[in-house]
Amino acid sequence: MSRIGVFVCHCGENIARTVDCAAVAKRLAELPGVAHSVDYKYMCSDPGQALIKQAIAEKGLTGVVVAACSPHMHEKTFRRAVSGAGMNPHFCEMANIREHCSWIHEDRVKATDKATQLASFIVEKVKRNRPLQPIHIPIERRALVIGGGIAGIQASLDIADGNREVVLVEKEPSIGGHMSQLSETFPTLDCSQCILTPRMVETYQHERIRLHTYSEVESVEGYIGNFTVRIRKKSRSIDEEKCNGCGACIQACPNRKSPNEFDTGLGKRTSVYVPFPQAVPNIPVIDRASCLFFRGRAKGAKKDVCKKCEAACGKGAIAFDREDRIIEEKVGAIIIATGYQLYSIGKEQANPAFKGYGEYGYGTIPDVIDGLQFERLASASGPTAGKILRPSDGKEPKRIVFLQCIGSRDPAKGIQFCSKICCMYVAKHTMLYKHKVHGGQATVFFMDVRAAGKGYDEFSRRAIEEDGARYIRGRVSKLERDGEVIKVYGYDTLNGAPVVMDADMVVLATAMVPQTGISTLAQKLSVSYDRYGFINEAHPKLRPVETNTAGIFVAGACQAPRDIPDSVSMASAAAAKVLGLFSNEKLEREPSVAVVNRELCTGCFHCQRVCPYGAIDRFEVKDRKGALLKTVAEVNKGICQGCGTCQAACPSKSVELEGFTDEQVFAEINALEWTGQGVSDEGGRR
Amino acid sequence: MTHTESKKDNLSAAIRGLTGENVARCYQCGKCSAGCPMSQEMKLKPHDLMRLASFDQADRIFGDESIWLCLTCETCSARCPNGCDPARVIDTLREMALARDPSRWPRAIGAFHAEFLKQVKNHGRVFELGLILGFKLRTGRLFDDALSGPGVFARGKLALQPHRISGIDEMRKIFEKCENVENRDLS
Amino acid sequence: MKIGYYPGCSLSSTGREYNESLQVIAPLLGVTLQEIEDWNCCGASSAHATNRQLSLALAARNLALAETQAIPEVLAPCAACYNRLASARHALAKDTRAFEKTREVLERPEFSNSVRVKTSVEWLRDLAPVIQKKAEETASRSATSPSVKGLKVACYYGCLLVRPPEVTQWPTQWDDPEDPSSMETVVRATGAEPVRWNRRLDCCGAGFSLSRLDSVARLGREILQEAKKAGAQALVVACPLCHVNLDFRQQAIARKAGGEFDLPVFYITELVGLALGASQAQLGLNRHYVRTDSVLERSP
Amino acid sequence: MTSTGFEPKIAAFVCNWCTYTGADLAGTSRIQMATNVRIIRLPCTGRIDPLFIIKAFERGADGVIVSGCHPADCHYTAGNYHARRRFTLFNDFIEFLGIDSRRITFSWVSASEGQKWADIVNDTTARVRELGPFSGYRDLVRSGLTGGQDAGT
Repeated sequence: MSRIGVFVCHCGENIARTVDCAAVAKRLAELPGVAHSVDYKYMCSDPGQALIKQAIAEKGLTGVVVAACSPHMHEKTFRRAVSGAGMNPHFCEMANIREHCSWIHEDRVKATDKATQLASFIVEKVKRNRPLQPIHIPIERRALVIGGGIAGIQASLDIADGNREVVLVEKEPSIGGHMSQLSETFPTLDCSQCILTPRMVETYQHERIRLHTYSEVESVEGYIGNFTVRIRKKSRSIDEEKCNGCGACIQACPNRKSPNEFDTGLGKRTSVYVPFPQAVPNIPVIDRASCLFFRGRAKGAKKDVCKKCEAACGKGAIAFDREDRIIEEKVGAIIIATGYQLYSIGKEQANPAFKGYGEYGYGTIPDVIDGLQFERLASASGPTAGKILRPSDGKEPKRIVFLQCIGSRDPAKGIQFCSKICCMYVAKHTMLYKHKVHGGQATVFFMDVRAAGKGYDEFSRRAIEEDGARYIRGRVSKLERDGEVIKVYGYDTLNGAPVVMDADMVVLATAMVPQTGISTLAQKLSVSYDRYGFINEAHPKLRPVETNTAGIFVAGACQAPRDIPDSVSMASAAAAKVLGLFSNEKLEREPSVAVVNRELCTGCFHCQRVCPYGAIDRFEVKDRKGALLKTVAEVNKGICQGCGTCQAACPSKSVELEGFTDEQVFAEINALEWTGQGVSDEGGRR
Repeated sequence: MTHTESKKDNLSAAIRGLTGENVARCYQCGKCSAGCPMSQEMKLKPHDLMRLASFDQADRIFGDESIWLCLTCETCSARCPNGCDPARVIDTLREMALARDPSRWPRAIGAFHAEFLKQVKNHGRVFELGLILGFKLRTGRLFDDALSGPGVFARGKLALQPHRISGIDEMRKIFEKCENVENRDLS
Repeated sequence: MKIGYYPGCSLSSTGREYNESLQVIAPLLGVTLQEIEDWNCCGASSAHATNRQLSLALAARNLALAETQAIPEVLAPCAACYNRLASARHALAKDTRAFEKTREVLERPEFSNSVRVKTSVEWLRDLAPVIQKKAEETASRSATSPSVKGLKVACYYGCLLVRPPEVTQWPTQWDDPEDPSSMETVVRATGAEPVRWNRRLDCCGAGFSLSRLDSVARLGREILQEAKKAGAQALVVACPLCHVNLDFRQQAIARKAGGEFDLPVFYITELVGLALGASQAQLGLNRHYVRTDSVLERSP
Repeated sequence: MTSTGFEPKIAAFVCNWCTYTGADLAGTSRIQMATNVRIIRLPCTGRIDPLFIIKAFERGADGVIVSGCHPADCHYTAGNYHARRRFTLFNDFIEFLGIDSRRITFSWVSASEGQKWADIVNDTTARVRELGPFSGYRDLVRSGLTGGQDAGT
């Protein structure tokens, strides 16, 4: 027989004003199994909690119901209290008679009836509660960071400096990401390479960072604290152990016509190459698509072609036959930091919802470039050694036009969001241009200048006031190639007149969109993403670097358009979250998870199909001799989040969610019948 | 510019009711006016019309001839980044303007439309010679264009007799029903 | 192969040669044109500018006639007619209220809006392989007749063929509304050479052909100048209104601009007809204001 | 049937993360509403077994509210989708059992929609009051559909 204690809180006047708390306590005392029922002014206060502890000891209570505020408010408080009195905390539950009763009703009689009944539900439930023990999961205290741009680098260094191991995976041959391509950065105009390179080297040399470049995540299994990650190490066709980065192979390579990806196609590179001189690690990679040897082999040439690199290498590091390798790493937390790519105005689109700009020539006009290409032109290490020159004829553009919001804020092209960084980098570009091309005129077509950030607005104003950039408010209807010049058809909405101007070069501030393949990766990690492919954070304000899957975090521009300071902040925040998780040896989880009754389970695996977390495994029931009797469902307690969908779906009622069993819920429903009315005030207390 | 409140002309709501177009969606980027072939001749450019419509400035729109200068080439609507359809809005504004006061129709353009529709109503098809003559009579522009030159006839370009379709009664009925303002739910 | 045919008013007067050339090439391409009986004017360009319900009803009557005459697909060679019929079809499909209202106005409750509308450009584009084959045969047969081979032409789509994309590219996209290529495909099939130029999609102002001559002259001039600059010997159009503006008014436009263009303006059907060996007279080229024979003789 | 003075009893099955919190918000915002609704808290609408609803009617409820997170907002990613699919099927079944489907309200109330919760409570109460008391549950018991689910003390 249950011995339940009921504690009705007045919450000062908050409940007592509309609910007759003493009457509620009195009526509930009448319920079978209620051994003690009292009311008190502030149950959550120290004396209130002491009252509960005392009653548990003195009355030998088996369960506690606190009729007070929302459980979201004080469930933890009261569970801690009963725990202090030696009771399993899961024998304590709350009835919400404040938010769901006293605050929303004025009729004292009706409110008192309702409060009584709400509490009676919980009494019936608590009678059927079971003692639950917190679940402890061991934590593999190493982290995986996906993406070696500035966000991934920062997160890796922070975690490694916090004394935990990091596995950093980067799909390109070098870490550094987009930041390494930039010339100078806003709003300080400091050189991007100068501040980034030391961090890249530090990452490479850190004893607790395991760097896998030219590698991709193949698959992820497991759950918070216990992920198993398979990583594909793509073949560089170079023996990484033997290579000392001397560059002799690059000197020897005769094929110098491949477009240089790092220079956004503006320059050329050899078939064996390092993406840029400061690459980390400084180990070349052979591009098999353009390499003469591999092309010869693909065509079925009888004799090996070229192989000049092999002859030039003093270390014997050229390894044409090396294949991709798959390695496995065990980690306890994952940070996604895969960054962004730029929207292209061409006909071919990564995302079928994106449209491209036919009115700007779909990318076929040679001197219409994007912002990253301009960065490469402006960069001292770029294809023009920092001179702003036209790709078509190498001439210096005397009239340059920048168009903002290309792709961004353009639902007709498939993107509604603001890319956030373009206003700032366009302002920077006009300054760089002015500093490099004296007597040149920069014109910017914009819709709004969004320069919120420390020193940002001052910076963008400087472009106009000091460096003479002309800002025209209006979008451009079309770009036309007219001989050597580009005709720009725009409109000045502030002046109320059409603007048609000739430009020598046009730079498009194209939108920031997630990397191709992000949705595949997100599916491997079972984290959600929005319609553009940006990774969803768990809560837009309060949990900005967590994803909805425990143990997986997000940093940088793969979550939304971000500039460098934002990406670095997010990365450090995610690293702090990971280090927080790793400060425990074991992970404690709420025990409200599903359990399978193996006797009843018929092995239909309906639960497996509906489980949003993939928490249902197959378990083989065997007899003593090891012969298979049947295969049943088993819940992985590390993964289960306690939604109960499996239970509602189970046809044989053999899976139960602890804390919300059928027995408990039906008991609550049954209590609907009991009105609690008509009990005389003289009714005694048991 | 000052916007005088004119609550009784809830223009934006009327446009939305008739076309489903939400003129408030226009974020005034001016791309429509940048590409509009007539924008340099219009006092109120397409984006101005969208702006004024969203502020219910009926008097300023209908007091100007700009809406009549639209050629309905649809460049604005095809390139609007935010999914507005200025061409459709302008068509609707013209229709509203006529419903309010047919005399506001600019003379030449109005004469053309009126004569054109008269042709269709009377014959079922446009009799171009009749259209030209009718237009010229309405505007008094008897001699200012060479479309009446002998070359036109020599080349057999203009039929001398109108063709009347057999379903002409049906046509007239269609016109009567559509010209009935109540039938067009124009506010 | 059979296709419904909606000539539209202009094709019996100012655009006669468009109709004539179409009637010549259709049988050569193995196509029978079935004219919609008792069709009426589509209402362009006045109805939609003044009375939307009227514009829907006028266009819809033709679509309804096609339905009752068991015509599933209609060729509307005039770009303005095409645009009106396609707009109405799109509006009636997307707006149930307008659909019901229009059926009521037409007093044709059986009308189901099921007819598809095609431009002559789309129609010929789909026939391009046939055109090319026949053109090559013709060329090998008679080396003497005027040929369009190598003729440099500027394909002028104008505004209404591809715009607005929601209407013209519905229910299926037949061409890219900002960078179309169908006309060029047809031109290449005839043996002529399309030039790259910048005014393919701009409006010529034909809607103001009678009422605002200065506007029309300005817009026409820009088109003619650009075509000339790009090295075109002739323009190709698929719209009788564009033709009037660019052919008939060319001299007047040139006079205002203080120069001479001398750019013949072909209907796309005429170009195909020439490639298929039809005579200039058959195709109605004698009705043009800017003489066409000079460029035809000039082309090798 | 006369419904003068009839105060319907309505059971509400709500998810812990959206609607329960939304109802909390209605409380903290002091939005007044009908006193007829009794909330039963569950982790997710995905946990709601259609039998809960039938049981509630059997035990004297005159109406039922089922409410969870908006589509795509589920705390558990997809629980509410399963619930929605389940209740689409269930809706056909309920009329078959002789329960007027107007007695059941399915809705989405997020944690920020206190007013919406109050509206649902008031609308459902008014509607069920109009429909009068539900007396058909004894027939249900007799049909045997809910027998054996009685989870007594």
